[in-house]
Amino acid sequence: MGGDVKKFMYVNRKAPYGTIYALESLEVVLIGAAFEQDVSVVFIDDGVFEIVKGQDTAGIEMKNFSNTYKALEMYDVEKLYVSKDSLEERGLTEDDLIVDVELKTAAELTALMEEQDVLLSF
Amino acid sequence: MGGDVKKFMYVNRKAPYGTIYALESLEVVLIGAAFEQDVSVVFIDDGVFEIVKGQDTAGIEMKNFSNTYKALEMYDVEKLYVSKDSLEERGLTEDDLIVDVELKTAAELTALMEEQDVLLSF
Amino acid sequence: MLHTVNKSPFEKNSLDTCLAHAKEGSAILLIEDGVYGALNGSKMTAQIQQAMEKFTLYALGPDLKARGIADKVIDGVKVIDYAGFVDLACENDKVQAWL
Amino acid sequence: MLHTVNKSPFEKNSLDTCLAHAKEGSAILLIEDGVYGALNGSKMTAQIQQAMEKFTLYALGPDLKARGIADKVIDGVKVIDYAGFVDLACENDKVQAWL
Amino acid sequence: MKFTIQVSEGPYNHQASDSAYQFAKAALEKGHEIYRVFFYHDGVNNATRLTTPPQDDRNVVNRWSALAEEHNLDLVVCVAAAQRRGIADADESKRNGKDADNIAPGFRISGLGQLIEGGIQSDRLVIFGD
Amino acid sequence: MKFTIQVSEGPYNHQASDSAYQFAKAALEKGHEIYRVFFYHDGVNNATRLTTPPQDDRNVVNRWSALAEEHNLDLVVCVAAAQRRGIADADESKRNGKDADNIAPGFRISGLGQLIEGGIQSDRLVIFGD
Repeated sequence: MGGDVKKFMYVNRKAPYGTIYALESLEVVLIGAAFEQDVSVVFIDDGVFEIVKGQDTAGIEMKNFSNTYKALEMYDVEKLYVSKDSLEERGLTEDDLIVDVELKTAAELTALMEEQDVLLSF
Repeated sequence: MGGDVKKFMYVNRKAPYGTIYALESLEVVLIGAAFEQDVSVVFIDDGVFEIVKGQDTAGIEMKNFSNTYKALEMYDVEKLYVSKDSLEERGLTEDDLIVDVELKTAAELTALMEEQDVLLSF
Repeated sequence: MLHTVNKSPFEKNSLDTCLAHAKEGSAILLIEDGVYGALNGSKMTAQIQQAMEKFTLYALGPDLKARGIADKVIDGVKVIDYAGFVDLACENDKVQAWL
Repeated sequence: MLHTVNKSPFEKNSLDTCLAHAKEGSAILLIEDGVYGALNGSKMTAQIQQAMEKFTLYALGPDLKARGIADKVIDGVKVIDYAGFVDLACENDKVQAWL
Repeated sequence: MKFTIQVSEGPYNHQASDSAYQFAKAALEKGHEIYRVFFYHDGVNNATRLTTPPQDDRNVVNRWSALAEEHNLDLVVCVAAAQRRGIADADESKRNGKDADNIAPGFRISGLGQLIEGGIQSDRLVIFGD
Repeated sequence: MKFTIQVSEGPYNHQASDSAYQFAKAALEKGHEIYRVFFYHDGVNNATRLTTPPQDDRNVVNRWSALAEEHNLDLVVCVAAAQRRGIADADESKRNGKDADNIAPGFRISGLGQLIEGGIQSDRLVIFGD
């Protein structure tokens, strides 16, 4: 288990607003940041939609939480990974995203996941 | 709207046990039967798994409701349709099913749905 | 008949099954995560464009805007608001929800 | 690492994404509606059989039985009970749930 | 035109209840009638008065109660689905030997027949679910 | 071995809570330790004592309470998720100005930190959801 610091990875695979998983995942990441573990967040499948620019929720009267991803840096959550395949399949590029991320191939994501101690799925 | 009797169709697209929709759909069909409407039930996609023979839920400690489909006839719910495509994609045949059904092509299901007054989705 | 689809076509088979069972000429309305089906330039786009030869495709504007994709919609998809959704439900003789 | 998949591959993309991201040699356990992935003779079977060259496939027996497909499982899929699930979770260094 | 609306998912976890609410509001603004809103499956969880959502978010339950009050809506919670999930009014609570109830103002608990009746009496049934 | 189990869906609507329960029971029977069961998202709805499921079906809530009693399990309900969905104990009810609470025996309401701590302190985190 490797001493006091564990590697936590948050795996986000769901689109925002249709379900609450994206928002409640972000809430765990924010609380978890206080525990000084080695944290990374990955966006796969429809999870990449969570960090698309220009979200405006006024018309559905739900809380727009997309700007909170920009605040992750202040919480020292700096390892944000995006599945290159998932992004491309959706016709999106890094320019469409609200935060700086590292694009990763499936093989690279496999390696990253294998390094973790704890994987949280949303 | 065609007078006193309406055509109600229950559209079941979800597998049993993983979620409750199959069971709670069946509960509506049973209650609905008392209203003497023109009722039909259709199984599409994973909904065809609802009526697979030989279900035994002892190991998951959930209620096995599959025999209730056999009782539908007593409630005068006799129009049971199954998507031929959905059944074939799952490697199943009519012999695998717990009740007598009519297999329908997608085009036939389209025509049946168009005839309805009310469509309930599960 | 009006068909509604509220699931992302990247994640679930709801839109596929809707397209396979809707009658030619039907109105199909994408709502909630279903609006991702209206996204231009995705791996689904060609299939949607083909479907648009047979059906009229609508997408709910408030859901597109919430998801930041209102300016990325496939040409020809009609964007409507909740009032437009109500109008569609009235104009069509019934509504089928593909969940 | 142990991967669990609880969604029907006919309905959702969870198994696909799991197969794309699991490391060669990993254990993949199908539970709940995920056990439909172990169904023999379906349109998914060839893909699962191919995956079995790379991964060890398990399916939860109680979930197979509940769904009436315990005698329709692809050859080579290992059927286990909840105790076996616990053992797998112990033998592997971590568990990833593909929901 | 006369609508019955079915809500099949609980508040916050899915958008279904939000979409149903926006649809209902738009229909009422256009002068249509909402014959009934029927809460089924996890949708019954929209009917608890014990929610305390964050201040900066919408209050799904209160919004339904307010709309019902304003437009005299019939918000019906399926009794069988409610029993499974722990939604109870005073009568249900007493009948089932419980020491509390949690139903929100404007909602009433009744049978599945109310959904069928909604389908019969309305011009359109519109379903919001998962 | 020490497990933390996360339950992300409510009772009956999804099988997640059933699977988590069967897994927990099997782990305990094998002599493993359950460090914590954490209820998140709609999973908090497992913690209401107001459910009355049909007589011929399992009682998901009571089953968790009984397992907790028997094995001294720590069943933790996320406070933020619980507030959104209307799960409250006496303190939460008072703090939020409610007139009732609904928490079942054996469950306690606490923060998300309890999930992270579960991840840190346990050998394995096993998640059951939708």
